[in-house]
Amino acid sequence: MDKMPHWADVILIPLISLILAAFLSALVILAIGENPVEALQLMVQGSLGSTYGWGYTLYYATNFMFTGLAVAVAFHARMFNIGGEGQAMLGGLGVALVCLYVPWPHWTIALVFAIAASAAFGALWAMIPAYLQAARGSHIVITTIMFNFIASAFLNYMLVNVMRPAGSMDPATERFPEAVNLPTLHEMLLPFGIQFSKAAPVNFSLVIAILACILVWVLIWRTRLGYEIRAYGHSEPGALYAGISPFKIIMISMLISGGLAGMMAINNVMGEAERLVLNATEGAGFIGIAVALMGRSHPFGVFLAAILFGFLYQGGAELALWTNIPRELIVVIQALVIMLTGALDNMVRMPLEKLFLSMRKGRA
Amino acid sequence: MTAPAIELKGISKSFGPVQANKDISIRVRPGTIHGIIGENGAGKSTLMSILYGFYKADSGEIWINGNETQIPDSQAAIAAGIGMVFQHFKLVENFTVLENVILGAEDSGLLKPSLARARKSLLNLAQEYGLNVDPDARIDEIGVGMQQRVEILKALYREAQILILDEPTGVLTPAEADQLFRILHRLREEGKTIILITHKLREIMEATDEVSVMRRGEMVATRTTSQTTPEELAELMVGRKVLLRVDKAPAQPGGKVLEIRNLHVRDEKGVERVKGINLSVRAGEILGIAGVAGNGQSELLEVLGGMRPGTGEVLLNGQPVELVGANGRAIRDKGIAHVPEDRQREGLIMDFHAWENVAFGYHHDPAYNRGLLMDNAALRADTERKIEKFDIRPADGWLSAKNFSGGNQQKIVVAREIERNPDLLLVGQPTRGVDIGAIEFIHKQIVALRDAGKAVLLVSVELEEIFSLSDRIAVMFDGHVMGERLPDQTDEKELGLLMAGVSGPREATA
Amino acid sequence: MDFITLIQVLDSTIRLTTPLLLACLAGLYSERAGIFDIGLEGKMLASAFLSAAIAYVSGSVWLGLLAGIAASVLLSALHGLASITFRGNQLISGLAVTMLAQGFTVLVAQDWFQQGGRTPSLTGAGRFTGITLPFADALEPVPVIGPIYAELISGHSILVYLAFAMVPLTWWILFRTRFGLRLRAVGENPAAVDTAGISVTGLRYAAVLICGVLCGIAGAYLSTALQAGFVKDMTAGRGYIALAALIFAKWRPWHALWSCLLFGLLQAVALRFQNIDLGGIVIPVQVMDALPYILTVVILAGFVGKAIPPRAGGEPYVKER
Amino acid sequence: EPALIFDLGGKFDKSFNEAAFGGAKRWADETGGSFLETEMQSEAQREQALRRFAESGANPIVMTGFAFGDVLNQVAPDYPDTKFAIVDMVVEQPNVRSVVFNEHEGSYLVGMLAAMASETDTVGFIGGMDIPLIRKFACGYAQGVKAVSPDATVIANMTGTTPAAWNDPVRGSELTNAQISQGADVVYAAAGGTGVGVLQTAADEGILSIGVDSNQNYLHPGQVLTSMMKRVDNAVYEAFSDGTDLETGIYVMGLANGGVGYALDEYNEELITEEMKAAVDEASAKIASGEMVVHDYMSDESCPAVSF
Ligand SMILES: Nc1ncnc2c1ncn2[C@@H]1O[C@H](COP(=O)(O)OP(=O)(O)OP(=O)(O)O)[C@@H](O)[C@H]1O
Ligand SMILES: Nc1ncnc2c1ncn2[C@@H]1O[C@H](COP(=O)(O)OP(=O)(O)OP(=O)(O)O)[C@@H](O)[C@H]1O
Ligand SMILES: [Mg+2]
Ligand SMILES: [Mg+2]
Repeated sequence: MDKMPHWADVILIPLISLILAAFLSALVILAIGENPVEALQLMVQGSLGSTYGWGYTLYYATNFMFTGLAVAVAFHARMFNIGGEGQAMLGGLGVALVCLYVPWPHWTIALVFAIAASAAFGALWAMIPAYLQAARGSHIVITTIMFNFIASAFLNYMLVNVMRPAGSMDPATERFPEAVNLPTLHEMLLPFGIQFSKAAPVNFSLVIAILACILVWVLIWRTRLGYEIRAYGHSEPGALYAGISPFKIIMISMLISGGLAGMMAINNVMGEAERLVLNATEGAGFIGIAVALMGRSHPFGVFLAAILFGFLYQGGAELALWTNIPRELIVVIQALVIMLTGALDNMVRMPLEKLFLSMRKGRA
Repeated sequence: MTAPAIELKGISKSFGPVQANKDISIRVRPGTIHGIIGENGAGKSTLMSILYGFYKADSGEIWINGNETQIPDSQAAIAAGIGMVFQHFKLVENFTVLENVILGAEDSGLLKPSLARARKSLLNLAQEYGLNVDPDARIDEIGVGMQQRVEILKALYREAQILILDEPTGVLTPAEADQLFRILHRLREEGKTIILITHKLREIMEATDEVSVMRRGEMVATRTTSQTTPEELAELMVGRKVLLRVDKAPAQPGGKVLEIRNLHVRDEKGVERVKGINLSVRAGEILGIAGVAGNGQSELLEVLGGMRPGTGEVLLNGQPVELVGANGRAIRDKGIAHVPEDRQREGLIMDFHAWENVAFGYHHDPAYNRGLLMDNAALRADTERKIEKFDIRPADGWLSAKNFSGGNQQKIVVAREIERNPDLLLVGQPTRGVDIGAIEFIHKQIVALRDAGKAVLLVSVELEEIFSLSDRIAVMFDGHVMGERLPDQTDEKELGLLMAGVSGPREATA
Repeated sequence: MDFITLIQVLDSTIRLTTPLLLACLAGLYSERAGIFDIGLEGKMLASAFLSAAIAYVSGSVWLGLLAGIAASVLLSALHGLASITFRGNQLISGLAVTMLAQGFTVLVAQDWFQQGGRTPSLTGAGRFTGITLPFADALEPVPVIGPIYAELISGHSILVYLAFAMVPLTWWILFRTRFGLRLRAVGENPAAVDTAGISVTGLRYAAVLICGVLCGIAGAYLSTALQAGFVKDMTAGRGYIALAALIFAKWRPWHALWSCLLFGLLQAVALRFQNIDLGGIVIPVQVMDALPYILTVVILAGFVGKAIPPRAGGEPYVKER
Repeated sequence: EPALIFDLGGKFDKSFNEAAFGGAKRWADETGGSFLETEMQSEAQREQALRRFAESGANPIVMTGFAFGDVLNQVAPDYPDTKFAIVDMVVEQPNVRSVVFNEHEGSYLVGMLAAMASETDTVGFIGGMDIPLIRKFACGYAQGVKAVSPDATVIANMTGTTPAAWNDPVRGSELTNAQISQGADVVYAAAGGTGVGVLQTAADEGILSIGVDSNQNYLHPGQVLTSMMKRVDNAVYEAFSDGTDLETGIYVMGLANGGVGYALDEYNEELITEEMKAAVDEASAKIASGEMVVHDYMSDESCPAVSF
């Protein structure tokens, strides 16, 4: 028999971990002499209290949906892709190349190609670690970490030595032409008579991100490929027995994962900054790990967790603005969530399992 | 009467919902070899692991030489003079024999003196008991038989008075096993007490002074070996009379379905496991492959099932089969079905629903798909049918595979494979860890497939199973086929010799 | 490159190798015992902060060092709790440890010193300063040998000498002592250790704590010897370079020394020269920055001798028959 | 309520950003008013910070650093009623004041002092990010050095090519060591937070250093020769004082209007002799009056006195 009902596993455990993380963070806030309740109010007000706040929350959430899905898809194949950060950076390069060097007539066409380019660049960056894992057994976690650093150095080189416009001091590309600017939520909602903040960066990419969630759900739970990915993730000898090629699954799942991470660039590079700057990813690749763990690798869970982290991110920025609590508070929260849902999982799980077991015995 | 060397009183142990030991009591007289016998999963290893301090009992007492002794960990067991050779050896593969022997029994903080003392001591033990090993060889460079000696030496080096051996012969040839028993007898003469776990009746009868029988976590009886019979023990073990033969009509073999010519297989480490074998299976025939585990049978099945690459020629109905490995799908498309040796690791995804497992390996079948997507409704309907036909219990396709008992898990696999109506069925250890009722059922299904004119290649380490199912028997040893026999023209003794690498004069006339 | 510049670059190599070497040996203990640790970076960072903070507040660098070690050991214990006691995913735990340190150091530093996440500069006894070895001054004028001894070998802080001394010591502990034998065994086959009557948990915690101590020294070196104070993210990926060096060294102490020296040299060269002109071909500084990682990937790919990690590495120990 | 946004490197870099903070604090202390402030963690946050303050009604909004130029150019038109001031960059929008400094003039003065204090006739320059702005510092400095001793050697190094170069004390320290081995006995750090490492190493190794932007003489009393004062504090103070009436357009701050200069206080009075002071003050007067012109690197991207 299962030790615990399925719902406890997918809902209760993340929830308890989250509450624990929140509680610990509150202690931290108290320790640095601020009021956690006020801090929470400020975070809620700043991130959900206005369309401007929502705009940023959703903007960040869009980033995290992409990176969260990326990590989740890899998790299903039992690959731990720490390289989302580097893949997203490369995705940014792809978007910048497409947007800068091709004169697009309309953003819709540009978007299609930007998606293709960002996904291709991200996937490319995941391909080498994937190949090394699949063909030579090199540990993918280590190689993807290394590839994050290599990506960062590479992008640095591109921005400083290659793509920086003449006469500019900024290590950043030129602004993309007007024609490729994605519509913001403000513009999208205006026809419906809804006034959404004009200043908020949330843009059409959100729609793409939600679509990606749905497509990943279909992929994982409804297609043969998804079936094979999950089977491989549960048991490699099993996959081999069933005629599922481990090489193929590692490659495909990592390419999809890298592609999703790369696609984040349509949001932050094409949608928001409208140019490529250094460190445009701002750690979203790592937050993706927290999001995937929290969301139990299920696309719907990832969607919810991404919004939660969008809220934390925007709320944290507000805290940094109006109080003495530095932005790093959210790094701490994020670390706690990863620790509790990813590594100290059993600490939460064991007592729960005992509880359910005794409840069942009590009934029987 | 002297106090028992070991007395266990009321030992119980559960793993979550599984109760592995229920209120077990046993006495072992000093200076004897005491056998413990029981089916797979009866709880033998668990009980011994408790005695060795590897697991902690939920309740119960341990008495050693008449004193109640607390054994919270293996350190305590060693201190109490207990040594254990586990079913799966506990050796550090890239250490030398010497390093493995001293691990945990070092004399001081520095290694040098310990190593020197151990070297001397091994020399003595080798002379005393005939346990020769090269102290400087690395574990991953010596064979299993040798590794087992190292395990015994480890215990003796720690001056164990009580030695537990958990299924020591599973990996040994009969000859190696005989040698082991000679060593055990020698140890008994020195006054040591030995507990021997096995589920082979022959070994119990040959080697032990007393025998205790376990069934489903309980201790059902203890007998003096000389005053019992294999039949009695078997009955005690399974709880009812064992059906030794399957009722089946004589085979009506047709044309050759499978032909294997000069097949070679290497494992991941590059070691050759199958060394050029030739075999054929005809329609309407079951070819049984006997052999001690680890002599290439597993690799043979895996190559034919598309799980690993090999070289040589394999023909199915005259058509060549590619031996490239990782091509299980192509293999299935050709009409080969495969019940793998390890259903939990290979045959099923334990976390998938039963209905998802029903398509495992056949998930490309158009019947299970609608365009790009899988047709889950069709899968579930098919599952219902199989549950009904194969009497899988509980009859709930939504349960995860891990929530079925071993027998029902195996039924899911067998149902899936047999229902494909393949030309050739590969079967590995079809009844390992399966309850008696399911064994009968599964055997009948395999015979029925044969009677439908299909070819079956059966691999089993249970000679009894080989005898009761096979129409023809091939014996493998060290990657070679030592010979083929017809079941009614041979006996266990002859097969045993072949399994040990001693080839006999008679060839089967197939 | 003239001789003086060479000496200077090598001198700087030694300074930059020190934190890498300490962290690399730290990882070596942990990973040899079967606990993968990608959290070296975080532990160094935590120690860099706390050692600088305490050294500033107390005015004693030794107290600072102790505090830094304590901070690092605390994180190690957390990693141990997750990966040994609760059998969690060691990689995720290591990542979380690093993030925790990245967040906490700034949070606490800001609360404590109100300087945007840095500590005030350390002065006097609040820092480790170079020690001049005997005869350094006397030998200085001797050509070649003089500068090598006086500039390169002499004049480093005590922690540098400690780091280099740790290499033979680690080798000796690992291969010549009972503790080392058991440590290596538990990383290869914990069940063998368990059935030999030794506590797997105890050994692994010991290894993880040693790792904490060494990371603590590495971090303290950064903020109290190499620099005079903490700035946020001051480890700047050194923990990951140390990890790379560990793989590069295939988990062996002497090889660790060479790989850390190599990566230290790369850093020294990258620090000193922006772009390196090799007779027409200009190597951009970014290539130097990325080289340790690229080399490690090449090693991992197994084209230049395969790096095989300890067999039980990364797997929590669950008793099985 | 006015707002101040610091560049990467942070409010407490003891240099550029800290000078800006000093000006804001002075304004707050004098008027009893309060102001908003925030620091950047990464490039990508600039726009959000700007918008957040504009949305919340802060006015004027002052930011330090050329890197805000591009985003300000985007954001300013969205908030026509808000006044912005940017330091170190020219942004041509109707509601923006652009404050730029004649750093080459101040650097010229400290270059003279460096040459006079040097015994080896070799002086060093360590810049932050390698951009024209920093070369402008270096060029002014080198001209000052050469004016005093034409044969002197000026070693110039840059810390990096990205904004991380503003906050890399380790590299600052290594570069200082390198320059010392090449004979430099005075180094001028124009590198934001990186300068902390330069000044530290210079003090450890017993040579003189020159601070930048803020008065950094106090960091190592008696070991910092002087500091090139770039009165970012004044720029911020004035912007805050002007409030919503802030006049837009380009503001140039040079020697003539006290925008740059060198620091002399109790920490370095023993290092600067009367002669040195006299020489520098004379040059300062000449430059201020326009009698003498220091070449500005950014005018033609070249420098007569030093090559990079
Ligand atoms: N939030 C979740 N996190 C992780 N796994 C999940 C989650 N929700 C469902 N699953 C797993 O996904 C598998 C399939 O779930 P899915 O959501 O596709 O729907 P279902 O309920 O299984 O089937 P159907 O949609 O046809 O009713 C199940 O095995 C379940 O264990
Ligand atoms: N570590 C464990 N966790 C959970 N269940 C276990 C564990 N060890 C054993 N069991 C279960 O306890 C029962 C008894 O197992 P045990 O290994 O003692 O049997 P056995 O008689 O030694 O069988 P075999 O002949 O296969 O070795 C089985 O149902 C087994 O699945
Ligand atoms: Mg459902
Ligand atoms: Mg057993």
